[in-house]
Parts: sequence; structure tokens; C-alpha cells
Amino acid sequence: MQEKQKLDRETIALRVAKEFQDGDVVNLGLGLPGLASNFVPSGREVLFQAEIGVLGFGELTAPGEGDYELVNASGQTVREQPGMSCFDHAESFVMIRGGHVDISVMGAFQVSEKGDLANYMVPERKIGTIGGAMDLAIGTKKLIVAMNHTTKDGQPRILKKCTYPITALNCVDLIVTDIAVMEVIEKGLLLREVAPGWTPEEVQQLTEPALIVDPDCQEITLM
Amino acid sequence: MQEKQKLDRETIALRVAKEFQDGDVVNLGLGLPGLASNFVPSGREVLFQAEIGVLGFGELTAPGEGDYELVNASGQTVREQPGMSCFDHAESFVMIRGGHVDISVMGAFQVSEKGDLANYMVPERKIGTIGGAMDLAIGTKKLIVAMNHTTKDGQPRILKKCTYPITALNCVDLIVTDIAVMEVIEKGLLLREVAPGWTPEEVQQLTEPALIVDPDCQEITLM
Amino acid sequence: MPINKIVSSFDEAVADIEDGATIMVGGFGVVAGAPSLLLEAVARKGVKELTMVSNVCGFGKEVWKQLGFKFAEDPDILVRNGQLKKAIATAPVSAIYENNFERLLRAGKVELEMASQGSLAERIRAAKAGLGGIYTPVGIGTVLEEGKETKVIDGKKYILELPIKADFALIKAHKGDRWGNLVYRRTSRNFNAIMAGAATVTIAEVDEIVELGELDADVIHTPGPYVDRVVVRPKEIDDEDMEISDKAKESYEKFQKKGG
Amino acid sequence: MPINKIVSSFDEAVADIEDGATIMVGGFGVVAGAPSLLLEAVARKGVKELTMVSNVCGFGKEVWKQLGFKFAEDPDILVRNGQLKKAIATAPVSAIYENNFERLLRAGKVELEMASQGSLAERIRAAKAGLGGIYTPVGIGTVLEEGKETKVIDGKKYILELPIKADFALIKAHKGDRWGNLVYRRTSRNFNAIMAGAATVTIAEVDEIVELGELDADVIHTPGPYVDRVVVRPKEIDDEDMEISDKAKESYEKFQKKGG
Repeated sequence: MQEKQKLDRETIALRVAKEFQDGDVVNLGLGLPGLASNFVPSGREVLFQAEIGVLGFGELTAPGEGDYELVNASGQTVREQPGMSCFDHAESFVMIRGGHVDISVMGAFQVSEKGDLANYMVPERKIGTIGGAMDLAIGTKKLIVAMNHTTKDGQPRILKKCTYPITALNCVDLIVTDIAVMEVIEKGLLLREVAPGWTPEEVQQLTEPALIVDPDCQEITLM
Repeated sequence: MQEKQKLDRETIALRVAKEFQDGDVVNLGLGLPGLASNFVPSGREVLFQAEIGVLGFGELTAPGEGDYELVNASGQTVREQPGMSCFDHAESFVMIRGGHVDISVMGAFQVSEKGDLANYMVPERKIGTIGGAMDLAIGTKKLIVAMNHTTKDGQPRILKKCTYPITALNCVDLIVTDIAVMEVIEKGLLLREVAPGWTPEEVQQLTEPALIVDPDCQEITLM
Repeated sequence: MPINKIVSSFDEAVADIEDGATIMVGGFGVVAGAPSLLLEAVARKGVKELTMVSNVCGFGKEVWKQLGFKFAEDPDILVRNGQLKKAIATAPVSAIYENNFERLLRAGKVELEMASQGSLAERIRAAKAGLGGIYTPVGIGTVLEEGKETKVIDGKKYILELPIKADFALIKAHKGDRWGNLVYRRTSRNFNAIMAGAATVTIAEVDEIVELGELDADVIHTPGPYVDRVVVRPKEIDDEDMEISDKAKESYEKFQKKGG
Repeated sequence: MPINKIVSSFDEAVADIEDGATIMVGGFGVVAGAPSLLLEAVARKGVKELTMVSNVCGFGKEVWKQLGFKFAEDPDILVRNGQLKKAIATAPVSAIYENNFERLLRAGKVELEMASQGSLAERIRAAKAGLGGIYTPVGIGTVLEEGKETKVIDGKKYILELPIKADFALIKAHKGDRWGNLVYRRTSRNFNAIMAGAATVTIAEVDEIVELGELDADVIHTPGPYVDRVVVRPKEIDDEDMEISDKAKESYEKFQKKGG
């Protein structure tokens, strides 16, 4: 079968950002999820939260130009903006674990059909970094996973059951990959959107659990 | 027996204040204990804490002259002083319950020989006010009770077992009354000081449990 | 659209509070830290069967008017209006004053759940923080242990205290902005700051609304996500000459002398 | 005598830390919020068998020097010196860098207890607050549930997390006064503010010492009773030209590109 075009990182981030509604408090994980901050739909005011203890910060500064006492959870310097607030770690996780963060976007190694998440450790490495991932997965109202649909060698990462160490059970609400958008519902995974040129059947072939195809399943739209 | 002279409220407060050491964080209860703030030994720097969420405040203002957003736990306006800090209620009780307050001074209805405290409700009233008393009794390092040795009709308030509703068990460290100073030790109540003109035997007569008389028992000194 | 949590009237701010709701009311006891105008609006709305979570059950407007307060209502307004089914409080009555709550409680017209002040604060915070409960040594051997689970941890006995959630939190802050960021002044921070975010809807009554950015990031006490609505006190009010009862005058004098 | 928590040297500040002590180290990961000079002093003292409670186990001075930090030591200094017996951390290793901790852990030369960041914060706070433990839903179904008690409260399953106490807390603040009052700047508040008071002795490294009263009551983040010693960073240091390894250069570039 001919290699079909998959969405690039920026496009995945763009699709994720489409979920952000006016006034949402959003926590973005390392890597691809962080890119979503560049694509907040025009006119929407979204507040970014970082677990280090800051809310409502602006964009990344150029390297070396920022204030190293104002960084996101990846340690990158960010710009101050009006309305920003800083707080300690206990308060930051009261905010996260108490359901005061609307959306959390994370990368993942694996997601199960029940919405279980595995993203803190590759078993081969034997050492992981939990950081705030478990707290965010449990505490935020809506958890979006942004990742490639398969591993580099084509194995599915959306599984009946995760084989990697679990970050949290039943926590993922939406999965945005390079070929599809799936919602985790009571009965399983609802395939809502497919990448341009992909059919639901082709997405299914790269997915372990059986997908429920939304009758309104359509091509991924970005605006 | 001829009525002997008892210490007045100010003198009890003066004796209590003698316990304050340099740098102590001290919480003072309503009424008599509050007077102790007037008698901090000269040259000692003591920080007063009030459960409403303030530390290091100054003396009471004249009525009507203070800032009604700067009050002690009795709602009385106090003066601002350099070094003062304000905080929320959770933080205030982290400070109290976490052992960060050195001394708490309270009134009481009854104290038992084991240091049990009863001071939040007179049974006849059937409704009490717990406020921060239980937290302070459990959390502060040293609890001093300042009260009259007997009830108005001469009944002992220092008992084998409290008959009034309990505020906290095994919490009182020192009892300062109008006729004696007693320390709560493992074996019972150690009579350390008596009011001028009083003998240990006379104090014992007004006290239900057997007192252990300190071999060094002496007249109450105030300086 | 820009976020705008500012609402234009107190009545609008409390419009969706319904009969039977659980409401938290900030403040400590002194009316300076109480959401007086929100309480007045709840009284105007007339909702009944409320459960109120608050440090005190109020002293009443008369006492505070004598002390010169322009905004003088405290939780007593809901008590005397008969709007409460139950109070969860630490200091429901006063040592110097028979308040309306005490009168109604004795008459069996309202229920009371007592708490220690520190446990009340932690239980409210637990709700805000998504905790299932906390173990505290405070209350062991007292009436507060009754009906609660206990556990020995590391040789010491603790009580399991459960979170207190509410439908609405009515709080008082000094300044607020359109994101809902708040700062408090001095001892008015108290329960206001921890109740913010512990209820489904948090409504903040403020002295002043400021532009976004006027509050520095390091001095904001309550970040916006904990607050749903911000409503500002009027600068001027019709301050009617109210008649002060002898009872209130007497308690005012006692208060001046030794505090409440 | 006036209270004076200010000590005159970093070596004096850590003089009573002994072998086998449990120490908390503030900061998040970025060296800006870490108590660099206190860590250097602990390294000079050479105490061993330490248990360290910290969000991260460090990246090492080389990386931070390239980013222009004058004070560049993070927890890595204790790791590479072999002073740790055990670490309690949430992010002990890095996605972009094999740090010394990872090397020692693989070699079986150090122990690790993993925690989630929110639970680590709550457990430290629980110690500071005198709580016996807290129930949190975070960690259910994961490795963090192993060996811990669980309980169903109101239909939901929670893990019992116990307080983490320490002998010493080493923290970094922006300004401090002789009472031990502290303020932090921006994202450097993080674990520093909650570790203050969670240990028997809390030692704060500050950028600046100010006169009592210079910090306003409403902006003090950490009131004095939580702090035992305050020590100020020197304005100038001998900033030796250090050689930067290729490994450090590479991780620095990765960091610049996508964060740590």
C-alpha cells in the first residue's frame, strides 16, 4: 500500500488548538502540545497554565532574551502579559487537581480504548519522569492527547490495553493524531475526523481496538 | 478561714508574659490572655499571631481609630508594625496546627490533671463556640492556661477529670491561676509557684487532684 | 471574545442561587471581610432552605452600623430572614451577644454542624484541591470525633475530615479584574481566599475593579480560574438612619471593651 | 534581643547538617529557583547518605553556565559528589539528557522514590500543616498505588499519601528580612514556598536582605515562623572560566530548542 500523507506536527497542533474556547485555562505538555500555543483561534482569549506556578503568560521569548525567573513547565522563558499570576507549587496543583484547568494537552506513548494513558516511561528505559502528568491527567476537565497514530515502525499506539506503564486510567477525552481525531466515549473510541485522503477503514487498520465510526465522520478541519 | 488575697487579672497576665522568650510566636485568646500582650518583658521581641491571619501586629488601637481590615481574633483593631504579614485562613492554621506557633495562651473553664482542656462550652448553655481553640490546643508547642483557680462559688476548676465538654486532651503545659503556677508533667500537676501569702497546702485545698509540690516551689515572681 | 467576569449588579450576580443551595460565605466575624452586598442580594432574592458554610453566623447590621460601617450586613441577614436550613460554622454564637442564630437554634428552627476553624479551612481547601479527605489530630476526644472515622498513623490518632463543597461561594475582596484575579487587604483575606474555587460558582464582591495588568503577578492572592463573577461595591449608598436597639448598643459597648 | 535570623555565611548556614539527614531542596528544574550556594556549601561540607526531597535531581552546572547563570549549581552537585543515599523526586531524569542521577541509579548507587508533582507538593504541605495524611485520586491504577493504602470515599477511589518531613529545607527566595519573612519572584516560588516550614530547620538563600517593614504585609509569601536562617548571595563571585563538555553543549542546544 502506498504511503499516504500524514499531518505534520504543526497541523496536529493547529487541530488541537481548535478545541480551545474563550476563557479556557489550558496546560500544554512538552514538545508537540506546546506548539498549540501558537495557534489559538483568532479573537479567543485563552489562559495558559504551567505547573511550575504561572497562569496567563504570553509567548516564548527568543533564546537568551527572557527572564529566567519566568518560565513554562519546560523551563523555557515566556513573556509576561497583563493579568498573569504566579503561585507556589501547592496552589498550582490545587488548580490542576481540583478541576480548575479546563484543558490539558499531552503527548503519549500509548492510549487505550478506555482512555487509559501511558506517557511517562518507555519500559526499556526503566526510569521515567512522572512530573505533573498524573496530576494533570486526573485533574483537568478535558484531556487531549496529541501524538502520532503509530510508532516509527508502524505499530499501533492506540490499543485495547496499554502495555507501557500507566499514567492514569480512563482519563483521555480526545485523541488527535497525524491521521485522525477520536473521542473517547462510554462504548469505546468514536472516530470523528480523518486526515485528508484517509478513509475510516485505513485508520482502523492502524488502530488495535475497533473504532466506532461517527455517522458524521468527516475530513479534519482546522478552522 | 480568712479570705486570702488573690492575684488580679493584670498580675496573672504579667506572670504569663514572663514565659515569652525572644522570637516566640504567641497566640493570645480572648479576655485575660489578651492582656499579656501589654506585659512582654522589656527588650524581648515577641510576635503575636491571630488566627484570622496576621502575624507580628502591634498593640490595640483606641476604639474607632484603627483600620477595620486589620484586627485580631477578637475583632479588635490593632496597629500595623514593621515585619507584619497577613495570610489566608488555611495558611493561618497550617501555622497553628503544624507546630509553628510557640505559645498559645487561653482561658479555660476546667483543666484536668492530665492536661485535658475544657474551654469552649458551658454545659448549661448547650451551644458553644469552638473557633480556633481546638486547633491551637493541639497545634501549638506550649499551651498556657490563664484562669481563676476556682469558680465564683469556690468550686475547683482544676480537676481529676473535666466534667465540661473537652476542647482537647493532654494539651495543657502550664496553668497560671490567681493563686498558683502549675506545670503539667508526666506524673500529674507540679506546683511550682504560689501567690504571695499562700502555702502549697492551701492551694491543694482548692484543687481536686493531688498536686506534686516542687521541692523548689516558691512565691510567684513577675520579673 | 475577551474574558469578562464582571457583572453589573448584585442581583444579577446571585440570580441563579436556588432554594436548597449550599453557599459558602467568606469573612471571619468582623463585617469588614464579609460580602455584605451579596448577602443583601441573596436576602432580596428570598431563597430558602440554604445550607451556609461560614466561620460565624453573624452579629447583625445594628452592631456594625454603630462601628461606622457603610456596608454592614453579615450572615445574620440570612439567619433573621429565616433563609437557613443549616449552618456549618466554628463560632456560631457569641460570648457577648445572643445573636439571632442562637435564638433560632434554641427554637429548633435551624440545624448546626460545628467545626474547628482549622479543620473547616482544610475541608474547604480539600474541596478546592480535589482531595478525598484529610487526617487531622484536631478534635480527637471531643464532640468533633463523633460519627467520624479515625485512624492511627505513625502511632498517633487522627480524624478523617471530608471535603466541604458548595454550590456558591460569596466572597469579599479588595480589588479584582476582568479575569477574576483578586487581592485582599490585611485581615480580610481569611476564609475569602480559600472559599474562592471551592464552590461550583464563586462570586466576588470587590471594593474596586482594576484594569487587567494593574495587579502584579507576584501579589495576586486569588488567580482568575477560581472566580466566576466579580461585582463592585457602589461608592455611595443611601445610608438610612437606622434605629439601634438597646441590645445592640450594649453588645457594641462590650465589643469595644474586650472584642467579640 | 531583636530577632535576627540572618547568618553571615553559607557554610555557617549548613553547619549542622549531618550524615544521613533528610533534606528538601527547593526549585523546579530551572536553576534560577534553586538554592545554588547552599547546595555548594553542603557539597563542601561533604556530608553523606543524604535523602533528598526535590522535584528534580539536577542537570548540572555546565548546562546552566552556558545559559549565563552566575549561580549555576543545582541538585546535581550532590548527586555527582556521591552524597545521596536516596532521592524522592517527580522528574529525576531528563528526556533530553542523561544526567548523573540516571547514571548512578542504573549503577545501583542511589535509591529513588517516585512521586507525582501534585502529591509531592501536598505531602510536603501536610508535614508543614501537621496533617496525618491526605487522600488523592492521583496515582490510582499506576505504580504509585503500589504498597499504599486505598479507600473509597463517596464512590471514588483514593490513595492515602503520607506527609514527607525533613531535617532541613534549603530554599531560594528573592528578598528576606531578619524575621525570616520572604518574597519570591515569578516562577521561582514553586516548591521553595511550600518547603519553607516543612523541615525542622529551614534555610533560605536570598538575592537581597531588606529592612524589616520593607516587605508589605499583603505581599509576604512566606511569614517568618517558617524560616530559621536567611543568608544572602554575594553580589560578585569569582566566576571561573569552566570547560564545557560536548555532552553539556549538546543538551544545552536541545534545551534551547524545545525545553527540558
